Amino acid sequence: MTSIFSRPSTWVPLLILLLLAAVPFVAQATGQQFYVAFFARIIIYAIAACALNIALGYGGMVSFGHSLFLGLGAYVVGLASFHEVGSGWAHLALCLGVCGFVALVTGAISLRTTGIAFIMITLAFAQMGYFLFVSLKNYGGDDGMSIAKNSRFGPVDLSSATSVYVAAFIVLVLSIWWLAKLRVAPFGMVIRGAKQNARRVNAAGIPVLRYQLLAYVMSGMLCGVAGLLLANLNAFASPSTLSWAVSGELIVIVVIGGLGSVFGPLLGAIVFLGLEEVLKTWTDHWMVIFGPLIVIVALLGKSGIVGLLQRFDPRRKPATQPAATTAPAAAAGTANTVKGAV
Amino acid sequence: MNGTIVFAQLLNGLQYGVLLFLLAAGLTLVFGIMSFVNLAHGSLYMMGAYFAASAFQFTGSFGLAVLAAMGGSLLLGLALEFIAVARLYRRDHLDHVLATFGLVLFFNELVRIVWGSQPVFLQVPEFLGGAIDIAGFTYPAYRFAIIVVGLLVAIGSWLLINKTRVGMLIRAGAVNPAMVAALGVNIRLLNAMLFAVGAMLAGLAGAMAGPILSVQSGMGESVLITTLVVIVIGGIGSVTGAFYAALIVGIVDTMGRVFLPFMLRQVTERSFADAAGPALASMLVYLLMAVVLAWRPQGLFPANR
Amino acid sequence: MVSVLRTDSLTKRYGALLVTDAVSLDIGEGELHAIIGPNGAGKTTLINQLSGELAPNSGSVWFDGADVSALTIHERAKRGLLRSYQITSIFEDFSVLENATFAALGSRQHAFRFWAPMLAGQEARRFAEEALEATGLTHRLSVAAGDLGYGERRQLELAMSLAAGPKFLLLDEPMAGMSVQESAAVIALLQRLKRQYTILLVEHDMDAVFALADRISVLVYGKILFTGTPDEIRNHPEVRAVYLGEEETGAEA
Amino acid sequence: MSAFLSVKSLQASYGHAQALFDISFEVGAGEVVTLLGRNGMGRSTTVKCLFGMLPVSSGSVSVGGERVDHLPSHRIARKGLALVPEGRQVFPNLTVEENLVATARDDKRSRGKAWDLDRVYVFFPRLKERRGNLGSQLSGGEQQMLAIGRALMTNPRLLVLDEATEGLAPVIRNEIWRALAELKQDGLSQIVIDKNVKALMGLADRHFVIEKGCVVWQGTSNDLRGQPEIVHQYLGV
Amino acid sequence: ATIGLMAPLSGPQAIVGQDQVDGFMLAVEQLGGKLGGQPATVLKEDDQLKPEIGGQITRKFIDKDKVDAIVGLSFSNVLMASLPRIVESGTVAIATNAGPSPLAGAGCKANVFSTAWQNDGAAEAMGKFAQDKGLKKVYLMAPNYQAGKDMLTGFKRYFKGQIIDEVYTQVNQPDYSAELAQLQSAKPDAVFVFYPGGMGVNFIKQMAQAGLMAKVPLYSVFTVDGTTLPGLRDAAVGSVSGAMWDAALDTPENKKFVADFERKFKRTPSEYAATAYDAANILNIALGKAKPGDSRALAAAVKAAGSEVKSVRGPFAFNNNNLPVQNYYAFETVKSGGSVVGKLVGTPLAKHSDVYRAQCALK
Ligand SMILES: Nc1ncnc2c1ncn2[C@@H]1O[C@H](COP(=O)(O)OP(=O)(O)OP(=O)(O)O)[C@@H](O)[C@H]1O
Ligand SMILES: Nc1ncnc2c1ncn2[C@@H]1O[C@H](COP(=O)(O)OP(=O)(O)OP(=O)(O)O)[C@@H](O)[C@H]1O
Ligand SMILES: [Mg+2]
Ligand SMILES: [Mg+2]
Repeated sequence: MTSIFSRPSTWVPLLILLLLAAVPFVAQATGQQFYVAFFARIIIYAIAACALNIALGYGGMVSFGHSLFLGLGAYVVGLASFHEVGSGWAHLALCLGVCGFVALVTGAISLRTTGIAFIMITLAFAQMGYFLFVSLKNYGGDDGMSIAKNSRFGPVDLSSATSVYVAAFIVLVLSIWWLAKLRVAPFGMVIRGAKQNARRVNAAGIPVLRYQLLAYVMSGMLCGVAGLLLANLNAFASPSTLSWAVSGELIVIVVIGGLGSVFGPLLGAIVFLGLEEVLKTWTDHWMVIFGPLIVIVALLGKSGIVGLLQRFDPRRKPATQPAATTAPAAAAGTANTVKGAV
Repeated sequence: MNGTIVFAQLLNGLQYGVLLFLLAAGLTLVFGIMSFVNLAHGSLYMMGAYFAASAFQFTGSFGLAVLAAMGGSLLLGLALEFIAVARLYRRDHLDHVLATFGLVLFFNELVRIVWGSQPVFLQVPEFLGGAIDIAGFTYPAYRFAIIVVGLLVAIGSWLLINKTRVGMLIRAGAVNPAMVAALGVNIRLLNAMLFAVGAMLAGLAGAMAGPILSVQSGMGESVLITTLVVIVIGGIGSVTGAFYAALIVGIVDTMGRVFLPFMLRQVTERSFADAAGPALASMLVYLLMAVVLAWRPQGLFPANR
Repeated sequence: MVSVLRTDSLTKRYGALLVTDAVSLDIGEGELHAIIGPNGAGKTTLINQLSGELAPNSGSVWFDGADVSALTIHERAKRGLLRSYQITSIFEDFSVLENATFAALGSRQHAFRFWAPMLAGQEARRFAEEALEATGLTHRLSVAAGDLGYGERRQLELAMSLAAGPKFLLLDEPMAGMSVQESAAVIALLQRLKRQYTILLVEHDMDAVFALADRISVLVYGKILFTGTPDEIRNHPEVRAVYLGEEETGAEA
Repeated sequence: MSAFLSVKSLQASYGHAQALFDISFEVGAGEVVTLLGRNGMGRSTTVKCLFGMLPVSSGSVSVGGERVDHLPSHRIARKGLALVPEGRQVFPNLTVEENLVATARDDKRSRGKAWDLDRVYVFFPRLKERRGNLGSQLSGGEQQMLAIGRALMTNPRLLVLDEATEGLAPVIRNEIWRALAELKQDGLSQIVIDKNVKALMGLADRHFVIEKGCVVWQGTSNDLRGQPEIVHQYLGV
Repeated sequence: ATIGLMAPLSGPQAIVGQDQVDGFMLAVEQLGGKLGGQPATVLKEDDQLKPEIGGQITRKFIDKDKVDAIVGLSFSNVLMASLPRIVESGTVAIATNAGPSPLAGAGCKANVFSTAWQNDGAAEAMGKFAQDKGLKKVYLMAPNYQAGKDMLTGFKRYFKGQIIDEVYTQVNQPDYSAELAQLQSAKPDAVFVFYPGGMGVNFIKQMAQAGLMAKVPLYSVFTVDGTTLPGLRDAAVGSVSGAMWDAALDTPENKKFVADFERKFKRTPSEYAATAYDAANILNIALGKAKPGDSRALAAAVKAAGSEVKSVRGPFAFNNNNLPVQNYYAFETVKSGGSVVGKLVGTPLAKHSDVYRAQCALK
C-alpha cells in the first residue's frame, strides 16, 4: 500500500484517472457539458496513444501511420451508419475485423523492413488510406461524412457526449490495466526484447516476427476502437483523421508521456491536447510556442512526464537512459535490427 | 495517344525527377549519411524560398536571391544544429522525428508571422523566362536550368560522400561518434558542417523551386514526403540511389497521372475511371514504395556500406 | 558414441570467398568438441549455419537424427540447439534475472501470454536462477544488464544459453573478455556441464580448449585441417605452424 | 623520468554509480605500463576517462604536463593518444581500408617509422586480403586487427590497448606481443590492459593493479614476479 | 451579443481564415464595437482546418460560451462536422466560406446560413460566360476532391459546347508540366480550372512559364483572388475569374470596405473578407430586431436581414435554403499602373439562385 502512494509516478496518474471519472458528474452539476466532450476527446486520444504505445513503446516499431487505424475505426461507423446499420456490436466487430485485417496485411509487409524504411512504409500505407477516402465521392470524399446512426450497444446509445465519455473511460482504464500487465507478461517481454535485440529473441527460440506482427495487429485494433469512439463523439468521420500529421501527433503524445510506460499515453494526451487548447487562447500563432516545446521534449529524452515523476520516486533509480556510453553494444557488427530504431 | 506525347511526358517525368532530386540531395546527406531523419528539411527548403523572395524583392537579381537563399539556410542550418540537432544524432530515429516535427510547426508559423499568410512573389529570372520548343511542345527554359543545377548537385554530393575522407568520417560518425572523436577527429564540427551543407542545399532547392511553385507557409510538407519516398526507394544513404529513385518516381508519377485515368477509361466505365484514375494516381508513389520495400527492404540501390 | 550433430559438406561463400568449404563434422552425444583456427577461418560462420542464422550455399545439418537444414533459428532453438554470441548480445534494458528468465522461457514454451508476469513463471525462473548461480551472477540479479561491466556481460551471455536448457550448446568464444579468474570459473563450470550437454566450443583461449575438449577440429580457410584429441593437436606440426605458434603449448600465465 | 601521461586521484561515475574512486598512475615517455585487475574493477572506465569519453568528477589527467581532463575527446587524441577500445568498435559501415585511412594522421612528434597503409598491411596481411570488406563483415579477430591498425594509423605517442588480444589466434597474439615490444623499442609509450599476465610481465616496465576503482598495488615486473600472492589475490591466478 | 468566430488560423489556408476574421472585425469596428446596438464580444477560434477540432469548437461556443451566433465555419468539411451540434442546439450559424450542396438541398437547416456561395455558383457563371462567348471546346481541370468535382459540374451545367477532357489532379500537386503538355496537345478554345490556394499559384505560374497563357485563355474560380494574387502578380494577367465579389466592384459600400480594409490591414481584401464583412452587417441588423437568447427569432431576423443589408457585392438576399441570391461576375486580371488588379468584364449570372434549393423543404 504505502509503496504505491509513496511513488508519484504511480499515484499521480491514478489520481488523474480518478479526477477524470468525476468529470461527467462535475459537468452535470455545474452545467458545463462542454467539458465532457472536451475530455472525451482527450481520453480517446489517450486510448489511441495506448494503442500506439504497444507498437512503438513496447515493440520499438516506429509507426508513422497509426492515423490509418484511427481513421478506419471512424469510417467503419460512418459507413455502417450510411448503410443504416446502428448496432454498436456490429460496429465494434467490423472495426476490430477491418483494423485487424488491415494491420495484419500492412504489418506483414512493413515488418520486412526496419529503421527508417519502416517509418516510411507505414506512412505510405496511411497516405494510401487517406487518398482512398478522399476520393470516395459517395461517402463524402474530403468533406467527410456525417453519422446519423451512432453505435448502439443494447440500451446504451453513444449519441451523447456523456455516453461516449463513459464508454471511452472504461476502455481507457481497461487498456491501461492491460498494458500494465502486458508490459511484464511474456508477450510484452518478447516485444520489448525485440526492440532491443531482435536477433537475440530469435536465438532464444522465439519467432520474433510473429510476435511483432501480433503486437502491431493488436495495436491497430485498439487504435481502431479509439477511432470508433471518436466518430461517435463527433458524429462525423473525415479523411483528415488519416492525415500524416495525426500520426505525428500520436507519436508526440506517446513520447511526451513517456515511451513504453504504462501511464505515459494518458499523461501525454492530457498535456498535449491541453497545452494546445491553452496556447490557442493566448495567440493565433500558438504553434510558434508549441513547436519548440515539442523540440524540447525530444531533447529531454524519452522518459517523458512519467520519467519526470519517477524522479520523485523514493529508492528508485531514474529510468535507465542510454548513459554516457553504450560502448560494447554499439560494437561493430551488432546489426541491431530494432524496428525503427537502428 | 501518339508517340510524341508519350515522349513529351517522359521528358516531363524526367525533369520532375530532377526537381525531386534537387530537393532530395540535401536530405540524402543528412538523412542518408548522418542517419538523421530531418522532417524539417522541408522547412529549410521553405525558408530558402522565402529568403530568395525577400532578396529578390530588394535587389531584383535572381542570382543574388539564390545566393541569399543558400547563405541564409546555411546559417539557419548551423544555428539549428547548434541548438537542437547536435544533441540528437546519437538518439534513435524517433527522437529525430519528434524534434523535427516540432520544428516544422515552428517554421510554418514563423513564416506567417514574418511574411504573412499570403504566398509571396518570386519570379523566373529574365534571361530564363523564355520557352523552348521540343517536338511541338513548349518547355520553359527555366526547367532546363533546374536540370543543370540538379545534375551539378548530384555529382557534387556523390563526390563528397564517396570520394573524400570527410565522407568516410561522417559515415563513421553516424554510427559511433565517440570512437571517431577518440581517434582525434572533431566529429561535432564535421557534423555541424554537413548539416549546414544539407540545409544550404535545401535552401538552394527552395530558391530554384520558388519561381515555379507557390512560396507560402507549409510549402515544404507536400514535397517533403515525396522526397522521403524518393530516398527510401533509392536506398538510404546512397546518393546514386536517390538520383535514380528520383527519376523513377518522377516518371512513374507523371506517367501515372497522365495515362492511368486514360487507360482505365479504356477498360471500365467512364464514371468509375474518372473516380478511380486520379485516386490511384495519387497513391501510385506510395504504392511504388510499398512494393519496392516489400520486395527489397533495403531499397533499390542500397549504399554498399 | 551416438551422433547428435552432423554436417554434410556444408559450404558457404561470399562472392569469391569460400568461408566454409565442404565442412563435415560429426559430434557425439555428451562430447565437448572444440573448433580452433586462425582468425577469419570461418568458425563463427560455421556456428551461424549450425544455429540457423545463416543459410549455407550447399550441404546439410543434421541434429538429433533429423535434417534441420530448412529450420529457422527459433525452431532449432526449440529443439535444444542453442548458441551464445561472440559479440555480446543481451537485452540491456532488462535486469539480469529477466534476461535469463527470458532465455529460459523462450526455448521451452511460446510466449503468447498476455497477462501474468513473465517472472511469475516458476519453471522458467528456476532454470534462470540455476544458470545465474552457475555463472556466478547471483549477486547482480536485479541490475539492468546495460549497467554490467564487459566481463559480466559475457557471463550473462553464457547464463542465457544455459538457462535455455539446451541439449546442444554452440559457444562462440565464451571466455573472450573475461579475466583469468572468471575464465577459470567458466572452465570449471563447463567441466561440470560437460557430460550433461553436448557442446561445440569455439575459443582462442588454449588453456580452456586443452582443458575441456574431448576432440578438437582445426579449421583453416574454411576447411577442416585435422581433427584429433588435445594431445594430438598440441603436437601437430601443421597446427602449430598455422595456429598455435611456437610457445603456445599449454598453460600460460 | 618526466611523465608523458600522469593521472592523479581520478574519480568518475556512471550516473549515480561511482566506478572510479582513486586512480593514480604515470606513464613515462617510451614506457609501457599495464593496468591489471579482474572484470569490472574499472580498468576500461579509466581508459574512457583518459580519452574524455566519460567525464572526470575529480582528480586530473595531464599529458606532457598539460591538464587534459576537461578537453573534448578529439583534442586529447590530438595530443598523441590512440585507443584500441574494448570490444573493437570498428566502423561497421566503412570498408577495412576506409576504417584505416579515415582517421589516419601523421604526427610529426611521434617517433620511429611512420605508420601508413602499407605498413599496416604488412603487419596484418589478413586485412589486406579483406581490404574491400565492410567492418561488419569481418570476423571477430579481423576486427581486432583492424582496431589495432586503425590506432596505429594515427601515429600516436601513447598507445592504449584495452583487451587488444581478445579473440585473436595464439599465433597472432604472439605476433602482437612481439610487435608491441618492437614499438616499445621505437619509443612508443603504451598502456596495456590484458589478461595474459605472463606476456605483460615480459613487455611492461610497471604494473598497476586496480581493485574496485582504486589502484591497490604498483610495481615493476620483477616486483610482481617476486610477489605471486599479489597476482593471486587480485587477479585470481 | 456574443459571437463565436471559427476559422482556419494556422496552416497553409490560414490566409482564408485571417481574411474572414479581419473582415468581420472591420465591420464590428465600423459599427462602434456593437452589433444590434449591444456591445459585441467576438470569440475567435482556430479550427486548424480539422473537422474534429471544428466540432469541438462548435460545442465550446454553444455549450460553454453560449454564443448568440457562430460565424465563419471554415471549409465545407469543417462546416459539415460542426453541423450536428449546431442543428441540435438551434444556434444561428453563418458560414462565410462554404455552401456545400447537401446543405443547399435536402439537408438545408433553418438556423444555418451562408453569406458566401453555393459551391457551384461561380463555376456556373464561368460556364455561362464561356457559352456566351461562343466557345466550342473547353478543357476542364480541378483537384481530385469534392469541391473540384462540384465546380466542374457547375461549369458543365451552363456550358453546352464540347468538353474535351475533364482532368482531376492530385490534391496539393506541385508540378503540372505533364498536365500542361496534355492541355497543349488538346488545343482547346479555353481551359477552365479550379485551383484554390497554393495549387493555383503553382498551376498558373507554370502555365505562364510554358507560354500557354497567350495560347489558351484561362478561366478560373477561386484561383486568382486576393489570397493568391500577391504570389502570382503578372503570371495571372489575362486570366478571367468568376466570382460574386472582387475588390474592383464599383459600389459605394464596396469602395468604403476595400479602402478601410486596406488602410487597416495593409493588404487587399479577398472575397473571404467580404463575406465575413457582410455577415457582420447582417448580424447587426438581425440582432437589432431579435430578442437575445431566442435563436428561432434570431434565425428569422437573419433571414430578413439578408434582404435589407447593403452588401458589398451588390444585390443580395437569402434564398429559401438560406444560401445567397446574388450576382456572379466575370473579372479579368489586368495590369493597371504598377499593380495587378481585377477588371469587371461581365455579369454572366444576375441575382442567381442555386439549383439545389428546389430540394430544400424550407420556405
Ligand atoms: N557478410 C560477409 N561478406 C563477406 N565476407 C564475410 C562476411 N561475413 C564474414 N565474412 C568473411 O568470412 C571469413 C570468416 O569469418 P568468421 O567470422 O567465420 O571467422 P572466424 O573463424 O569466426 O574468425 P575469428 O576467430 O576471428 O572470430 C572472414 O574472413 C570474414 O571477413
Ligand atoms: N556504461 C556503463 N553504465 C553503467 N555502469 C557501467 C558502465 N560500464 C561499466 N560500468 C560499471 O563500471 C564498473 C567498472 O567497469 P569497467 O568496464 O571499467 O571494468 P574493467 O575493469 O574494464 O573490467 P572488464 O574486464 O569487465 O572490462 C563495473 O562495475 C561496471 O558495472
Ligand atoms: Mg569468430
Ligand atoms: Mg574492460
